Amino acid sequence: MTDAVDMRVSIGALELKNPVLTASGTFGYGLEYDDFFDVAVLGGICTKGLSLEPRHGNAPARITETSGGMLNAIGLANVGVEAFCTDKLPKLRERGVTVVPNIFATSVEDFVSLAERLDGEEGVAALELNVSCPNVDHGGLEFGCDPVAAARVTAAVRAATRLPVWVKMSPEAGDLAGVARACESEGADALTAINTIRGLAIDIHSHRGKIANRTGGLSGPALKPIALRMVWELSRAVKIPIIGIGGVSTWQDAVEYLLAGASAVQVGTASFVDPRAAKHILDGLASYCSQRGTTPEQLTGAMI
Amino acid sequence: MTDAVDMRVSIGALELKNPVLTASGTFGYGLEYDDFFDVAVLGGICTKGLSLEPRHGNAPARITETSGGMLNAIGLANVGVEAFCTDKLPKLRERGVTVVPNIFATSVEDFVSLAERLDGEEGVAALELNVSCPNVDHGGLEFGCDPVAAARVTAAVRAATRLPVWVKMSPEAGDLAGVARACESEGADALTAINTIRGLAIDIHSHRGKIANRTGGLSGPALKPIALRMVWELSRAVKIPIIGIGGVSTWQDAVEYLLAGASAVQVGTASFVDPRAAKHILDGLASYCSQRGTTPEQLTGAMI
Amino acid sequence: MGLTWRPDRAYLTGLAVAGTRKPVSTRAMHTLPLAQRDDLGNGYYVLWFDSPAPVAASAGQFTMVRSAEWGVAPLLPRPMSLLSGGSRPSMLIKVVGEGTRRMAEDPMGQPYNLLAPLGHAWTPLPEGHRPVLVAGGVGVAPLVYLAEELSAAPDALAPISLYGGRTTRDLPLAERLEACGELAVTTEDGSRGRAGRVTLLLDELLAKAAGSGDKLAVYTCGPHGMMRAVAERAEAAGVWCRASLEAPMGCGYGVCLGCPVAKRDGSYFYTCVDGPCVDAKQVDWTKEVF
Amino acid sequence: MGLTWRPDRAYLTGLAVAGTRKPVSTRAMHTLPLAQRDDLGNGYYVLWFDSPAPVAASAGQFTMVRSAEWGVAPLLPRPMSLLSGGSRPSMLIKVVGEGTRRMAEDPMGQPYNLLAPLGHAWTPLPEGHRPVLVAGGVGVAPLVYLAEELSAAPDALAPISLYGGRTTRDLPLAERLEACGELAVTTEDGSRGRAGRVTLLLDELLAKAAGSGDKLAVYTCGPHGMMRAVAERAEAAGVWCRASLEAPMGCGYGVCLGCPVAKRDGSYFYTCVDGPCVDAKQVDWTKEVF
Ligand SMILES: Cc1cc2nc3c(=O)[nH]c(=O)nc-3n(C[C@H](O)[C@H](O)[C@H](O)COP(=O)(O)OP(=O)(O)OC[C@H]3O[C@@H](n4cnc5c(N)ncnc54)[C@H](O)[C@@H]3O)c2cc1C
Ligand SMILES: Cc1cc2nc3c(=O)[nH]c(=O)nc-3n(C[C@H](O)[C@H](O)[C@H](O)COP(=O)(O)OP(=O)(O)OC[C@H]3O[C@@H](n4cnc5c(N)ncnc54)[C@H](O)[C@@H]3O)c2cc1C
Ligand SMILES: Cc1cc2nc3c(=O)[nH]c(=O)nc-3n(C[C@H](O)[C@H](O)[C@H](O)COP(=O)(O)O)c2cc1C
Ligand SMILES: Cc1cc2nc3c(=O)[nH]c(=O)nc-3n(C[C@H](O)[C@H](O)[C@H](O)COP(=O)(O)O)c2cc1C
Ligand code: FES
Ligand code: FES
Repeated sequence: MTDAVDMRVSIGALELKNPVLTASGTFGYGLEYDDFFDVAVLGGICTKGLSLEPRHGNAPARITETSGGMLNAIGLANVGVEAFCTDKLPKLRERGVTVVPNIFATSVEDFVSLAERLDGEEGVAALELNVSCPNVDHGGLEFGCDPVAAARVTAAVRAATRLPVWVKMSPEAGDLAGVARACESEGADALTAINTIRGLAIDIHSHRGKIANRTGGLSGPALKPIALRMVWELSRAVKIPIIGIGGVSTWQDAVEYLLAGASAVQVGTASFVDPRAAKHILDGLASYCSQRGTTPEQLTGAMI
Repeated sequence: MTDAVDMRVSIGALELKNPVLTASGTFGYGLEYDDFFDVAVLGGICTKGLSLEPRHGNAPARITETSGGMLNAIGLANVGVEAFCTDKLPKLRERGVTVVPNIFATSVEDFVSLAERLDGEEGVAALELNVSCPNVDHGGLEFGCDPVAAARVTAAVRAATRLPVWVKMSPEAGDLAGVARACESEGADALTAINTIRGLAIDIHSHRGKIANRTGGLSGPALKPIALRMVWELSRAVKIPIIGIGGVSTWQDAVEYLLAGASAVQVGTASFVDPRAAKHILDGLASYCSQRGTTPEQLTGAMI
Repeated sequence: MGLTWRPDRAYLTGLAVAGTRKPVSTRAMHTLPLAQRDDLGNGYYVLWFDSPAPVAASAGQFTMVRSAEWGVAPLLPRPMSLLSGGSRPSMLIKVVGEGTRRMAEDPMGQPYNLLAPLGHAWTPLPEGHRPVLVAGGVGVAPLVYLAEELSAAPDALAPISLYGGRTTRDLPLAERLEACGELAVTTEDGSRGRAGRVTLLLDELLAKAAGSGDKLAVYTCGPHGMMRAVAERAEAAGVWCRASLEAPMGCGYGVCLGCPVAKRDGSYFYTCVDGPCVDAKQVDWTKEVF
Repeated sequence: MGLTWRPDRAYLTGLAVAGTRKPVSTRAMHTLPLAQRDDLGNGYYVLWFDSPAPVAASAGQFTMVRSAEWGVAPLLPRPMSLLSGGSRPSMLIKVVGEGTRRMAEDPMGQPYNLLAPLGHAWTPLPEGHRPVLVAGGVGVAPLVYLAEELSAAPDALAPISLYGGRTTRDLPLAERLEACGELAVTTEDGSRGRAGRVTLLLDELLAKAAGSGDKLAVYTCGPHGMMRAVAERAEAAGVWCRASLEAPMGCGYGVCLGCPVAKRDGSYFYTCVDGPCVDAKQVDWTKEVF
């Protein structure tokens, strides 16, 4: 089925095998799936958010379930960019995986250092700037919710790397279109949207937050309508491609995102429900395209 | 059970029988429930949003279901404030219902006229200003998302009525705390939070939006974690009482809202699932309070 | 199975005050175990419930139905026409999505919440009129109920039922219509009855009635396009016509305002409280429902 | 039913390379019909599945389990210790919320997705050590599996099981532990066995072993507080101890990072991939799990 249709999509100058990627923080480093499926068949994977130094992350509990979704406050636990380049990237390269490191820093300078470090590595397809993590004290929302700050990070990273730069939008920006245009004008190659929206859940027995950080980012199907609306708004606010994220769990969801204006999608929480989720979505999308005689690129923005 | 505990709560100078109200637009005019339960037992009801003139509302489809929630773009269909005062209010008065008209206008002047019209009526407990409707072209989000505009409406209505003024917050305000403080300083007696967040759903067969307006407001359990977080934030940003709204479907949800800092809650979409929902939530909350030997007022803000 | 039109039979009269709408009966939430499910093939099922407190319904009324066991998804109750009321309420469902899928699969005994009866029943048959029931697919349910009500009524005149489906497998409950009077069917693929659409039969019937001077009363329920065609033909022929509307519903009892259907006067019917059974002439059929 | 300690029986040796952890076996998503459900009372059930492809599990491993029929809520699969593997995988569940409620009520035959086997099994018994299984409530499952594995092993030495519950109704599967060796139980209300907590029995056993010079290997699974008490006593007595951790889990296979348990070195175990069975000494028991 997959072969019958041209599933390739262009994200700016970068061509992806197909429009189904996996979302940062929900797919580890892409090396955890050998028992489940060949990750190289995907359009790409976004790694867990990488920082310059390794991070242990927040104290537990870090996750809790909500109606049709979940909250997380992982706190960007990650192995650090060095260990990623040494231990993870070579194996991903070997497997032929399209790798998009998601990077996170608390200062513009550190974003630049991360970009420079990864720029030197073979097998990196693009960089995704996480300027929208809601679960850290610094470097999260203050970059992603403010057009000026977002533009500053984008411009600095743009200057520091020849790699395509994707900026991950925060749904909590009051002026989402403004942030998006600021990033576009500073040279972002694509926007990924959206990160989680902060939520809260309280244990009524203990009177404590269900996660230690109290607030955590909402992800999963519950989030989908909001994310889809934002992708639609963004696709009308900027000319660069949008990669849609938020509750994508079925191939039908992927089609909706394409119709709303996304050029590709990322599968997040659905991979927790079934590690093969991204593969199933890809297969379903391919057979839908083949049955309808269309391509993902033709679906993009085709909502009437 | 209900009698064993003092369920009364104060919303500023206004005392309510208990902290369980119903949310605007999800409970009609409160007269549709005679077959189901005695609405007078509730803390109060917020009416469907009233405008100066009757409104037919948006073209269909107006609603669609999403994962754990629903989107609506009713377009503020309502009988108009005159018909409300003539046909609905006398009956509500007769039944002993605590009535909070929810009012909506596209200009500050019209908000004032609505407030003046209702100020003259007996049996109105407070006014709820809907400056946060996402489903109309004018008068919705531009008031509720901008501190200056929200403050202007609040101040004008405050001056026009002796009734308590509740301002209904939009979750789409980038600076929620700023809007809240602006309303507080202009004399709002309470804040109700939150209205719906705009979402989108697309029919993948027809490629059209599932509702005619394309975007619609997300409500229901899916929204709860976000709304709860905002109530918590608001309760720390202002001193006036907060009335929590968003996905309240069980008494446990009501407890969560109180713990997060709400003084009362409004039950919305849950009334569609079961018209007796608000009553069930009230009963459950009362027996929880009685079992724990606590009162709603003691629960307010008790999250550790 | 050509249509036989028997002008010799007496017209049914006096079922109720002719032409006026029945008052809305007391609605209640009935929590009832799923008692029986008949599989009619092709995704059609009849669900039966045991109701200690009788559901005081009339044909044309509906229920909002869901099971608390569903948790938060599917969230909203689903509107379903009642196929019968009383102590054994039932409904005909067609599996189209998650809610109806669950109804088709939930185990016997699982408790369901039925808010019922809701909405306006069919307007009683006007005096001196012959009932003609025009059904499409799952829209047959309120018409079967009506046919059986008419059959049970004293001096009942058998209705003429015209029933269209895509294939022979899309004509659930046809035999129950047949048991109440005459039945003629169409299928788009010609697998049963006449090939084509049900309006084909209606056209013939209207033509005959025009010739004979017989007064018809058309009741219709089915897809919007079908009802539109039926309503237009009835109107053109000056024939009394009632339609049972369909719209997505949030609440079913008039508070969400989610179920408008455009009226000719520029305002809206709210399907749940102004309908579902309405005077077809008042509907603006040119507007899409949803 | 006082504890009988039989120092005359030979110690089990050679079950596997003593003290080293078994390699993680190949994990797969098994979609299996719910084949049988045993109601053990008080909200405890054993669920059985039929698996054409055997689940190559060892005691201590777990599965992430949910049914696709649940739709989007409950959303995440639930971690459950395997009670057995092979072609008839099973688990012991205690109803505490929506997910376990569904597991207790879903009809037989309903397909479930089991991602299994996951995580590290129990470290094999170190040479010359006597296995002591300390279980609390539903934590008994991986210990029953272990007890049965030990029983089935050649030259197996019967484990001593210490099992505590709130009441006699909170000791599911006690008889399966008993069938594998010695069992002593405690209940908080004294309704069965000794009144009090299970650590009472452990204290006695540790004291005896200290006197006799016998080497014990403690395996424990139960509520955090209980495991903490067990681990502290074992450490104080210089006794080998393994614990099976519990944490909320998103994925079960190491990608969400939602399941940390604090380690003494200041970093975290990720329960799903570093555990659930870990060296109790490495855990920072003073930190709350969740
Ligand atoms: C007054 C009334 C009476 C009805 N009587 C019957 C009946 O007797 N038997 C029966 O099978 N169905 C009946 N319906 C339609 C039934 O309500 C829908 O098929 C059902 O809600 C679909 O639910 P779902 O979860 O299976 O599908 P969803 O996943 O909700 O939707 C699946 C598809 O059905 C469409 N749909 C959703 N809601 C409705 C709706 N209210 N009406 C029509 N299409 C809808 C959606 O647009 C979508 O294409 C009636 C509807 C109304 C308003
Ligand atoms: C490795 C591992 C093995 C387990 N083995 C078993 C087993 O064999 N049998 C069994 O009955 N349970 C076991 N559990 C616990 C089981 O996963 C939870 O009881 C279950 O997820 C609750 O789901 P729910 O939807 O019923 O409740 P929810 O509504 O999700 O939660 C209800 C209550 O359970 C608590 N809870 C939620 N998730 C967990 C969790 N992962 N661990 C502990 N408490 C939780 C919540 O805080 C809440 O208080 C195990 C957990 C882990 C991590
Ligand atoms: C457990 C978890 C961890 C996440 N970590 C990151 C991260 O490190 N960097 C990032 O940009 N986004 C992170 N996200 C956000 C996701 O990439 C994605 O934007 C979000 O989950 C919405 O998609 P979904 O609904 O498909 O999960 C994380 C999400 C989850 C659930
Ligand atoms: C169908 C519908 C109509 C609504 N109409 C109004 C309205 O007229 N005025 C208003 O302030 N809020 C309106 N709301 C928002 C609700 O009052 C409430 O803020 C929102 O639904 C969140 O609560 P819930 O999740 O409990 O439904 C409406 C919501 C729904 C679902
Ligand atoms: S369905 Fe809610 S008003 Fe008709
Ligand atoms: S449960 Fe996801 S990392 Fe352990």
